Amino acid sequence: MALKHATPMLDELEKGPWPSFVSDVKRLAAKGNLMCEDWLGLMELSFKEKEGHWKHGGIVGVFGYGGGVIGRYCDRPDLFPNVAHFHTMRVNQPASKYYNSDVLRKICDLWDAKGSGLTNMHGSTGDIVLLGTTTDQLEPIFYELTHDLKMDLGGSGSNLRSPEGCLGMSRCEWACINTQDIIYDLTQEFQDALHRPMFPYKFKFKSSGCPMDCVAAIARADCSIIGTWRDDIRIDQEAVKGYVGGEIVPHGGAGGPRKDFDIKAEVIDLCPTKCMAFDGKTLKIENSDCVRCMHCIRVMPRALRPGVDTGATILLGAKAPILEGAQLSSVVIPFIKMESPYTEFKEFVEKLWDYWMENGKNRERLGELIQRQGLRELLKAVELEPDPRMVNTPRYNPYIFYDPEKVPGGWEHDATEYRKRHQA
Amino acid sequence: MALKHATPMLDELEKGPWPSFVSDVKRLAAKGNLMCEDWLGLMELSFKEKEGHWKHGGIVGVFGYGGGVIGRYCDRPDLFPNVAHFHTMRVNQPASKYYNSDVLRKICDLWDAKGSGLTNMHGSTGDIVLLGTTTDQLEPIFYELTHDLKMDLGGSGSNLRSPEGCLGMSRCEWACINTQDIIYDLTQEFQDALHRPMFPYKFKFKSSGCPMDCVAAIARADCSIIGTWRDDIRIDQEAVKGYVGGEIVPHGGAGGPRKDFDIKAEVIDLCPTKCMAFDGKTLKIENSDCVRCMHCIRVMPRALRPGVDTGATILLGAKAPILEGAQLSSVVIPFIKMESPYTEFKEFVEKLWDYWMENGKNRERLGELIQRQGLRELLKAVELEPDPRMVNTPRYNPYIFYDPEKVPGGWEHDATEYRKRHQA
Amino acid sequence: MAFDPNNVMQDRITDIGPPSYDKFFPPIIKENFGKWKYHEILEPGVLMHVAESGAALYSVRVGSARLISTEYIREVCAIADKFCDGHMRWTTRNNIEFLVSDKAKLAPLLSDLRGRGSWFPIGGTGNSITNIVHTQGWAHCHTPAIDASGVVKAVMDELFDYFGSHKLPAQVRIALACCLNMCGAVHCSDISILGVHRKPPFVENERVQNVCEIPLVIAACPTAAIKPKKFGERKSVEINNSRCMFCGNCYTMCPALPLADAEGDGIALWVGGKVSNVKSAPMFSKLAVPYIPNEPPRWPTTVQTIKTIVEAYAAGGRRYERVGEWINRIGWERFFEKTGLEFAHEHIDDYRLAMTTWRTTTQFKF
Amino acid sequence: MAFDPNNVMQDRITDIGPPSYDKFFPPIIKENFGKWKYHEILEPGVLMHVAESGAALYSVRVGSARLISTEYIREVCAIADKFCDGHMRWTTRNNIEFLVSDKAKLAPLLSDLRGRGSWFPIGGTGNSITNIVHTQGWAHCHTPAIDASGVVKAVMDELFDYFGSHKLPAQVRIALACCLNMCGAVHCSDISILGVHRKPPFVENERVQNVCEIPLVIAACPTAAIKPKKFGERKSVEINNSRCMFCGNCYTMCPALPLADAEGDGIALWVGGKVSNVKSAPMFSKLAVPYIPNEPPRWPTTVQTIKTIVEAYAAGGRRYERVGEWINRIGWERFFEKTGLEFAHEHIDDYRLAMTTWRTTTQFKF
Ligand code: SRM
Ligand code: SRM
Ligand code: SRM
Ligand code: SRM
Ligand code: SF4
Ligand code: SF4
Ligand code: SF4
Ligand code: SF4
Ligand code: SF4
Ligand code: SF4
Ligand code: SF4
Ligand code: SF4
Repeated sequence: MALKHATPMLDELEKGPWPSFVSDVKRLAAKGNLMCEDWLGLMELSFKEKEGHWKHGGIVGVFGYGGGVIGRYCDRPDLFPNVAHFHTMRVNQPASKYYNSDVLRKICDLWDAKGSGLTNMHGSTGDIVLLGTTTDQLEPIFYELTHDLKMDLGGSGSNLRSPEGCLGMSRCEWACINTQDIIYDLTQEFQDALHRPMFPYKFKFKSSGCPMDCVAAIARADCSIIGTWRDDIRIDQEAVKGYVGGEIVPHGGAGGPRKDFDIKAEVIDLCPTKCMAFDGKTLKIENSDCVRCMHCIRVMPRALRPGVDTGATILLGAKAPILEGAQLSSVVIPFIKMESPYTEFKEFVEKLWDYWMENGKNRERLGELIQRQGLRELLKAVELEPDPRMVNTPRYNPYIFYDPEKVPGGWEHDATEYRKRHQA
Repeated sequence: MALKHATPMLDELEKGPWPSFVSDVKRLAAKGNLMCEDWLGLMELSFKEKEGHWKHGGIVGVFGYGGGVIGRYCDRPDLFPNVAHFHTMRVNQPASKYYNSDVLRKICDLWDAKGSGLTNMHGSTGDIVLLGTTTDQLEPIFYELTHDLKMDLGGSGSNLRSPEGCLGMSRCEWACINTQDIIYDLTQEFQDALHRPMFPYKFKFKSSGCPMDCVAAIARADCSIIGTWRDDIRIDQEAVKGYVGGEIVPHGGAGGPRKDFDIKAEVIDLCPTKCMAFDGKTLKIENSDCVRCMHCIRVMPRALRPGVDTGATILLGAKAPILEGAQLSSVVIPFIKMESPYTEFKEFVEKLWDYWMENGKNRERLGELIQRQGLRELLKAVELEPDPRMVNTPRYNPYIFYDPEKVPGGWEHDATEYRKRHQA
Repeated sequence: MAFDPNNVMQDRITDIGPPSYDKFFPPIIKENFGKWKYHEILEPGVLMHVAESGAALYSVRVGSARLISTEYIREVCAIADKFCDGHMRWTTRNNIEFLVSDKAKLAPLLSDLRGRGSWFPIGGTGNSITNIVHTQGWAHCHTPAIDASGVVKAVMDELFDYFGSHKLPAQVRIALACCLNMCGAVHCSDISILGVHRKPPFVENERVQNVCEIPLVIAACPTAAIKPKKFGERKSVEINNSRCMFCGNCYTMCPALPLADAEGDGIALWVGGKVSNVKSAPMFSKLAVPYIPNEPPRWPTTVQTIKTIVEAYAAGGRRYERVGEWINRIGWERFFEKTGLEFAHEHIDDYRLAMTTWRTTTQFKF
Repeated sequence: MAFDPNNVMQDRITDIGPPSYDKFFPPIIKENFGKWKYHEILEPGVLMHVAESGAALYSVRVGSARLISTEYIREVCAIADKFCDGHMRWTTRNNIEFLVSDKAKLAPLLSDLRGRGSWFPIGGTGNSITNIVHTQGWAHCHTPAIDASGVVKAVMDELFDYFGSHKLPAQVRIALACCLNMCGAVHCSDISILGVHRKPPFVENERVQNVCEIPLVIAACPTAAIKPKKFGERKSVEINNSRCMFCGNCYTMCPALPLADAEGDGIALWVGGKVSNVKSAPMFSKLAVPYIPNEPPRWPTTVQTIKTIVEAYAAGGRRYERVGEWINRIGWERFFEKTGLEFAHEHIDDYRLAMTTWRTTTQFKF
């Protein structure tokens, strides 16, 4: 069936071995999906003109929620009336995105009926992104979502955003914390913040089960919860021998099925703190020098495992560049036990948000507030003591704001006495 | 002979094995030097009160010069009349401070007669610092200095400051440039800038003969001239064997007369770029990877020497913290030949100063101007092309000020055409 | 009860949050949760995780366009039903993983997937180039300087061989964002593709007062380039073009300040970022190429430049060495040499922390 | 012609600059200039430099107080005359070097020096603690928060053993500056002693207008803490105390803003800086101890704290490892542990580049 709009440029993207979104959307359009047809036409126009054709959102949403829907209108409704309105709905994913075909088919049914049939699996934050519907469909979709799918919308705007974690204990031997439960629990606990704007700006939680950080929490989450341990790396010396003897493939096969493993070059010498030694028989780790970088563990997963006294490092403030430049998260709690119901952590979060809500300017991310006011103010607000683990290096400028409380007489001088000692 | 003021606190500093300035000054005071007597009394008072007793300078100097003298008045002339005026004269040192007893005795004679007899050998910038005289003595001292000693004042104020270098070729086998001649030549060439304020703020040249930087140029000079080479490190394989065989003391004896030299642990493994190899017989260096850090050379000075195609790296902008924070100098010319009369370098300096004088604010150091306007402006002004050697890393923020000249249409949009393509 | 448009509050359910994470787990995961012992990548795209119990789970990872239709999802479901009792998941980088509990179904699944044309490329594990994390582009956003899905498709086509193999020194993570908002980990990727504008916004003075909150617009500008200005009787704003670095943040606040432009917009490439804490600490990506024109439909210059970078890395990187670690070892001067890329003024930082990036040592390579 | 106070322009000589660098060279240096081949430190304080010609120069380095009298210089001259044909030099760190061309005079010189009490300690070479670069303090400056020479004397007395020996892992460079102007390489020293104020200046409103240029005062403040303010009829300034970080720059511009205070002032200690490009790049010194009270005449707390740091380094540093390299290897958490120093709010940077110092990785030691 010929589609409504010719798409000679897009068609170029049907070539090549990688899955083609163009072929995919055309397939759906060919089934009579009018939104897909016009969306293809609009994309073709953008490709031709090298400019996008979507306008700002405007406030659309479902009743009682201040987030979860991104309004979107096309700037050429004259040419593409079926995508004149093309709002996105963010559906909060189950933590780390396990599905069965049953629930996914239900989503498809819903979206074929009431939306464009286009999705992102998944959005960068983690949501199931349903791309393109009209304002009048929002409430019906929401109803079906909550009633039939038992699902809810995700975050947008100055809300808590849908938290996400790595798959953690569900399939990974390195998970030091139950990322999935943490994410689920926080999401449930803070439903109100997720649906109703109460913050100066957006706020994101992400949790990775270990320092590999497979959900990129340290780069993308205002609050990054990263699993770690504080006892010793567990060593299976027999398995070490297996690796050294070429019986076990190194690096879990990530470098292919090779047999030339060199424990010195690949492990001992690459340990960032050089705290390992191998005498040909026994592998030794000076654990007090280990920074838990996971390198040795990932190279010899059958021989080495994280310790058993596990918990998380909490880091704050990651964000994209706007306004004050991109930030990675910074350590504020070197170690915290993370066990359900996460009471200590939640108390920390409440203090953190209070501080941010009280001091943050409009559209000021937590990381920017910390930048502006200094880590000291944050630590005071959340009642944490300074720790060298919070910095790569202590300050190197002498611009110290000494606390007047520690100075005899505080900020005051006795001017008269001074001038008795010193003639002007 | 009892001195005028009791100095019980200062007297504590006569104890201990390090030379005591107190004993030294007392010795001179005891010979009837009144300024020394009162200076000791004033110091004692400062020790007692834990506050200094000198006031700001006021403008004092010798006729026709705008620098070289630091005015200083005591804030207790009632108690210490002989140091009521106590100005410093900065005498420009011969580059790297070689003297003979003849000239030093002349300086002593002059200073005993017309000043306090106290000196700093030397000031942090490099000058001979004559500490403490009165306003009426300034001209007579200057006269004697120029006529009898053939010496001149050094810099102060918004002037070029007395340049200084390491001892370079006079006694060091590693000098890649003639630091002493460079410093002498620049000092002579720019006498006017040294004596007459023409800059927004102070300006310092320092030159080290090699990357050891024994004059700390990279930390303290607005313009740091540091010797280097761009060919290969010279290797004497026989001497390498001498070191390995324990016949030559490693590190030039800097670690004591030890015999346990381990070329692998001490040289090969510590080379920052790991570009060295030793097979038990021959030492090899992959010179294209060498960053000329001098480590291997300093450990085996009889085996290794810098190359012979020598010149300098020019770095700009070092300074102390006030206002915008301390800076180290940054590379702007990775390599320049430095041969008398240094024409190319001097042309660079003229362009540099023009740029700074035109754009620098009052009391803005060169490094701060570069910070404020960006390296790009500086490079344009001094007509240098960007080079990756100027940065440790390219930018990581996306805040790029694209040059409008490279954009079709520059900064302009065709608003009407835009709105034809995009409905508002 | 069905939805009643006239009574949206009836039976309303809110704040239930997402389904619990374990709701859709296959039984093997339920049973071995938190008790995995080790894993092995059997071949590119095929992971085996072994539990302390001895149970083994096989995950087959396939690439996906991320921008996918319900048609596509239904196909995925059908495959999952056939081989995985309906179980599957998506990864944090938008790949799909078919979760096989029964080893006997592994080989049939692989051959089934291979039989479905290019829809389900197998790979993305280990030392590969996995899926490109990306954003909306012209598909759905209002601020993009480039398309997202189109660029990703073109790049992945070219790098396809690296997706299904383990031949790189380490994993290479590519990300794309269509504007400086960087909806992804673009600022910390081995290779980042970033949409950039190069013309300051123009001010539609007639509209500003109607559609924008002027104080918010002014506050939105990172470089304080925007000032209030009267335009006749109307309130508007003025932009100091020479302070503008084209971030588009003001446009997000105010539709009357468009900045998109066919010739102005394009792509900047960044390299050497990472997220993991393995060996070295997380790092930002740094500028490699300041500007490449927008070249739809297949962005050939961008694609070739990325290829060049990947191949220089593949040739020069040492085992376990991420792109950024490779560059740190050889030095940026060598990176530009080996890739043939030009080093220009744009590479030298001139924003707030610029001085921390300058070379304050004589250590460098000629 | 003698100086005529009534006619200062008579015979005036200006702009002759310093004597040429080679004017006072001993003959052996003139002959072998630029032709030195290698050196060896024969014992602490005694350098031998051998030229390509085979000629050898012996330099004997002695410590000096830097603040020295003409008496002392005359004694130095006498020694130089006796053993060095009158030749000597000063180093860039204020040590004196006696230049011996005739090896036979070396031993007599050393024993002569040792016979002169504590005036001429021999050492400062190699892996020692050489002379402390320092500034004026209460001896001559108007902004100091501490004395200079007194502190230096007390510290060197305590570290004396390290001056005349080579027993440290590498050289240790100590510097002192009496205020934040840092007249020295204090910002890049292994150990730095810095005079700090802790009270904001007080404003002598009566005087400001007479003795200060108000715009210059305002511009002088790095943190923009100073604003103009009327005091009755008089122009003056106001200081926002909570923005003040006590740098004293305003006081330098304006004597009517004193900030020195016996109880407010004191010492901050910094560690881990370096200047040389050997192995690692030059580094800034970082805060170790935010404040130690001023304790004249012998500053015992400062002295003991420095001793503690030096001994921790001496015990833990590896050969060739500078203090900063040692700390980078073991980590700051261990530095504070091993020295027993307290880590406090002041250690966490909160100035302009602060965020570049935070720990953005999970890598640290428990
Ligand atoms: C849909 C999504 C991109 C995608 O294709 O996946 C997205 C799309 C938008 N983002 Fe984003 N962001 C998305 C994840 C992110 C992420 C990644 C993450 O969450 O891990 C980031 C970087 C991390 C961070 O939060 O800093 C991100 C940083 C931004 C920013 C810059 C924020 C900053 O502080 O610098 C903006 C600008 C803004 O808020 O005005 C923004 C704004 C937007 C807006 C709402 C455009 C705007 O300016 O109003 C985009 C709507 C596009 C549309 O029409 O669909 N988006 N945005 C992602 C959300 C899907 C989901 O819910 O799963
Ligand atoms: C005498 C000397 C210290 C010493 O005991 O050796 C000195 C003493 C003063 N310096 Fe300095 N500086 C001296 C070398 C330095 C150095 C080191 C160097 O030149 O290598 C520096 C750090 C490098 C630099 O230039 O940044 C230095 C950075 C400063 C600063 C901060 C400048 C900045 O940009 O941050 C000031 C403040 C000012 O200029 O107002 C300053 C100001 C002063 C003043 C003039 C005080 C003032 O604020 O007006 C001091 C006069 C003291 C006196 O009464 O004798 N002095 N000053 C040094 C000059 C002697 C000589 O000529 O040899
Ligand atoms: C499935 C997934 C987690 C999830 O919740 O979905 C995952 C799963 C695993 N990761 Fe990951 N990582 C996943 C995203 C990430 C990310 C996040 C990202 O790319 O956005 C990172 C950080 C990337 C970065 O540093 O820029 C990440 C950095 C690692 C590393 C560190 C590698 C390194 O050299 O830095 C390892 C260890 C290794 O592979 O050597 C690792 C190892 C693993 C292991 C081996 C863990 C395990 O024992 O099962 C898993 C299989 C790896 C493989 O594919 O070869 N995973 N991993 C994600 C798959 C993404 C994909 O589809 O390609
Ligand atoms: C005499 C002097 C130069 C001058 O023009 O006066 C000098 C002379 C030598 N230096 Fe230096 N350096 C001198 C100040 C410096 C400085 C500047 C400073 O301290 O302010 C530095 C940079 C300090 C820093 O990095 O913080 C300096 C860093 C070096 C190094 C690098 C050591 C390192 O581990 O970083 C070497 C090589 C070595 O010793 O291994 C070196 C090596 C040398 C050699 C061996 C060069 C040679 O072949 O003759 C000389 C004898 C060294 C010795 O004393 O053991 N010189 N040297 C200075 C003596 C100062 C003093 O009295 O103690
Ligand atoms: S972050 Fe760690 S625990 Fe989570 S999936 Fe990655 S490797 Fe496993
Ligand atoms: S986890 Fe990292 S730091 Fe610790 S022993 Fe292994 S390689 Fe070394
Ligand atoms: S800087 Fe180099 S050339 Fe100069 S004295 Fe030091 S080691 Fe010798
Ligand atoms: S000078 Fe430094 S970088 Fe060059 S070979 Fe020697 S140790 Fe290596
Ligand atoms: S990166 Fe920019 S253009 Fe792309 S989706 Fe995010 S906000 Fe929109
Ligand atoms: S595009 Fe960005 S920098 Fe330019 S005016 Fe708008 S907000 Fe400011
Ligand atoms: S450091 Fe400060 S107090 Fe000391 S001499 Fe320099 S300007 Fe004066
Ligand atoms: S002391 Fe420094 S920070 Fe404080 S007011 Fe004066 S100039 Fe400003």
